[in-house]
Amino acid sequence: MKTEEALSIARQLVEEWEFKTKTERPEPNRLDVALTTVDDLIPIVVGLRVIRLGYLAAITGLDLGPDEGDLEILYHFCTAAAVITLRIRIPRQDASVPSLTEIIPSAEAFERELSEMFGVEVVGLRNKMRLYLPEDLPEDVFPMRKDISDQEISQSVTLQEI
Amino acid sequence: MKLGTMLGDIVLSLFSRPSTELYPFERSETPQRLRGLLIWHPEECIGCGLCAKDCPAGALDLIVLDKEAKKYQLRYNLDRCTFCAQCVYSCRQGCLEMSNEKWELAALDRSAFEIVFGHCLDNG
Amino acid sequence: MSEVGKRESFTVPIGPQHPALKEPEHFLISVDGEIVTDATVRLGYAHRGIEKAVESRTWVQSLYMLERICGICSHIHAMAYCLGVEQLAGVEVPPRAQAIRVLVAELERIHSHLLWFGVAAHEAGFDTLFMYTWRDREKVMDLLEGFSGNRVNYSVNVLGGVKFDIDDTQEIAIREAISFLEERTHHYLDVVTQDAMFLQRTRGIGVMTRSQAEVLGTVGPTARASNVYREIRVEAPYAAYDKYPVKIILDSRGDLEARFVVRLTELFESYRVILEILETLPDGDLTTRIPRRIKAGETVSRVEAPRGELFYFIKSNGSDTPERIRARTPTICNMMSVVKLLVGHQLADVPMILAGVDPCFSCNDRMVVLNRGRKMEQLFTWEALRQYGIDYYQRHSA
Amino acid sequence: MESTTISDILLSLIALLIFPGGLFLLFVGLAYEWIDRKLLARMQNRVGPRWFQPWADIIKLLAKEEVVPDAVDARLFIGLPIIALAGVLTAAIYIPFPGLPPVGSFPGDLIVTIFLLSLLTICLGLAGANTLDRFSLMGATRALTQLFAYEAPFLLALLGPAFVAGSWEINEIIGYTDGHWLIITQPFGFIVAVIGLIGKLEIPPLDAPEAETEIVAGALTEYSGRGLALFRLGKGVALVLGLALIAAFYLGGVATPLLFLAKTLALLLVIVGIHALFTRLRIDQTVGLWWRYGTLLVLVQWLGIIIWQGVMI
Repeated sequence: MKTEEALSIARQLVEEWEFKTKTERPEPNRLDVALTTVDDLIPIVVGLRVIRLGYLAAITGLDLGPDEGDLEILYHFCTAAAVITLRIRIPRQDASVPSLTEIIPSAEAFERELSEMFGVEVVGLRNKMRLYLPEDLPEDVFPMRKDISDQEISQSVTLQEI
Repeated sequence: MKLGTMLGDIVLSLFSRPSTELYPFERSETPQRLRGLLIWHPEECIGCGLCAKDCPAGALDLIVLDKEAKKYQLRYNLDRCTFCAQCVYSCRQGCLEMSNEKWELAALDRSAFEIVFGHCLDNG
Repeated sequence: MSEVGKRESFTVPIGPQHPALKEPEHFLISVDGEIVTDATVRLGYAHRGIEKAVESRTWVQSLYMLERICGICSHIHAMAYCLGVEQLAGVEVPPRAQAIRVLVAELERIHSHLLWFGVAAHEAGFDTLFMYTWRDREKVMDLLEGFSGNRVNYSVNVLGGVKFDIDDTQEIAIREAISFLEERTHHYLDVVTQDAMFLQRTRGIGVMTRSQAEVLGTVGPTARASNVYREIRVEAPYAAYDKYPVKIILDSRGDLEARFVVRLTELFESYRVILEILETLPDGDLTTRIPRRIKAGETVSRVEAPRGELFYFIKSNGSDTPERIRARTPTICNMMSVVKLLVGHQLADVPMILAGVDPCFSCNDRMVVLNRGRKMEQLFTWEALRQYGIDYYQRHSA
Repeated sequence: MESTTISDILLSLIALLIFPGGLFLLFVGLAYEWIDRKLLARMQNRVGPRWFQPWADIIKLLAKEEVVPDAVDARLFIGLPIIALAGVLTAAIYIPFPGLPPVGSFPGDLIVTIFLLSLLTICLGLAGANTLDRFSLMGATRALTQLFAYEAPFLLALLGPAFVAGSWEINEIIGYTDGHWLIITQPFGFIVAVIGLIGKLEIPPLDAPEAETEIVAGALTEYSGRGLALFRLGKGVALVLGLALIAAFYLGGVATPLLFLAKTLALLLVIVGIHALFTRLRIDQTVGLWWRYGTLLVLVQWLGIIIWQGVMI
């Protein structure tokens, strides 16, 4: 499936089923689909999987800064040269997203990393084991958030007695 | 399905010189562009400090002794340097280069790693 | 082995320090006798927080930070980053620089595949093949050292182009090395597909069907060995790959032998592309000016690393430090798929299957599961284990 | 029995401890281990270790601290390496390894020697099973399974020449094989003996019990310092004795010490060649293959001898 064809099908899918979204083309080979509500995510992903459009290449977490107050999660689906990105904005406090592992098993690694780095609660993720961060980093420290500096992260690690 | 496909190699190398060498007793010569110890030619330096600014490892810092007489001093922390040659590329006056002879830079104490180029101490 | 009753099954910790694995990762393999019943992986031992550190460095400095994510494929990380930032800044890189970047990327693919091939042969216990492949790999390392001045982190890339140029002495050295390597690769391909003892350890082992590969999200040669049509250089050509097209190598068997064959055949592609570049190297300067502050915006840069698709998401806020850089390495995808693949195989095959995926780790982590007194399993973190060791010696030496 | 004078005791003491016995044997064992590693290196186009490397290893290991892990029977942990080395050293008494006739001999000492040689592997297996560490448990099970698979064919292969020579005493067998090159008349027996030796000593490609990339060092994972040194010495001595036994039986007996040395070195070259040429096989492959083909080969060999004997008499 060529790039242009993939992008047009994706745009069609999103607009036809009136998902509450806003699509735009920042670059020739990219289609950004901004979702306004979180519960649109699963239907769109199922829609993409049903027509076998692209594979989940990565999940990126963005912290838009303490003043902006939101986190943004990007789901990148790629096929040929096309990159379809689903964007969701969620509040910083008790941020949570549904897990895709039922539909796409390979999302487990990305979601585990997202939850430990940004503190996003991934609902329905079975294996909540930490992927990268060591045990002795406290639970409430999320390193990739903007409001914590490198020094604070290293100071937060305390030597646990065995 | 063959058995012992590496037989040719084995017999051949039994009677030929091994390709490994007994370093440090034997040494193969180093290529021309090898990035070893940093060398600074103070004459052309205009003290812009781009090299120190761009160094990813923070191994360089430039001290201006006095502006008009163009007297500067470059402090080079050898143990922090990753030999990426970004400083050589950033310096528009071309007064930095990396030697290809001095690459055995291990030392017993850390003081050997603080090299101060420039006027009061000529570099090692 | 249809023993009835509770067999003594225990967890064999492979890693994080283990002769089979050249880099730290930790597999918890539950074994029943010699058969693997369950496997999970714990990464993070070499996690240096590069994505966080990059946010407090300038665009130039973070290039060298990202280059050190992976020791074997440092050039491809730098190239992906540079292509992304140049796309953001809207800068046109001269064709000669793009061609040199592709040439060094292919040289890196050769040295990476030969390295993997040697290590996989060592996992199988075929040390002679390991010694010979790594001897031949030295030819490529010498080329890279001669060309850039460093064997591993060659740092050829710079924002807006490349630092080093190819002159005739380099060209002659490259041609000579390529002809030698081509002949050796034919020999290794023959060994991998003919040697009876080696085939005992690779044919029909760790089979992954095409649908399994897609569902588990494998990328790169491992996926292509299971007939998955996924190759960024072919589907989404970047840098100079549109002028020097590459043919995709597929294999339908999906077992370990197929993974060996796919990677070795890919070497022939690399040799062809390198010779083609040497013939028609466009002249022109090596770099173009690029502003220190990159325009605000986001971009995605995808490249084909030796182990599979490398995905870069770069966001800039207009200042001279990046806002967010997300580097998703190919090994994380392959690692998740191989862990699910281990179940049902023999423990003796585990290192081979793990090596078959060519795990290039600079990912991760530390956990020891000690089976104390065969009943209770206790979790030690790194500090706890070190502390335990210190106390033990004090108690015993006092 | 003539009176055993002091000089007899002294002589046998020297024979036991100094010349063909203890120290000299350990020295030759390490020398053969060095030749083995150097040959392998040269076959792999490498320079290889310097001449004193095995001695340096052993001295370093002896100097290192012996760590006895907690959940282990300490007496057994320390005792097993000693028994292993002692077993192998006593086997040396009956084997003409430096080209001289064996020091002692009694009817039926062939069986005792082969048992003493396999005592090393049994001690290795017990040492592995003695600890809690998973790797050594795996190593122990593999070592013992491989021992059973390779013990019987190796014994039968060595009994071939004994059968032809008409006695089970090594000294007499050597007398018989002096003229005859049994490798020609009993080729299968020779092949089975060589592969059996590789299996017994866990030399690659049959080194599944201590497969470095799977189970670290197999049964020896917990050993360090003196225990490891004794096991390494035992392996080296067993290599020498195994080579001497096969060379004496199949390659035309013990002519002169120099010629015998050449024969054992030629045999070592063959074994190192096999080591360099093949991939390590999984434990189930090595045991499975050997039970079928190895035993079959040696039985066919025996059939040949019986028929040949029957025809002759």
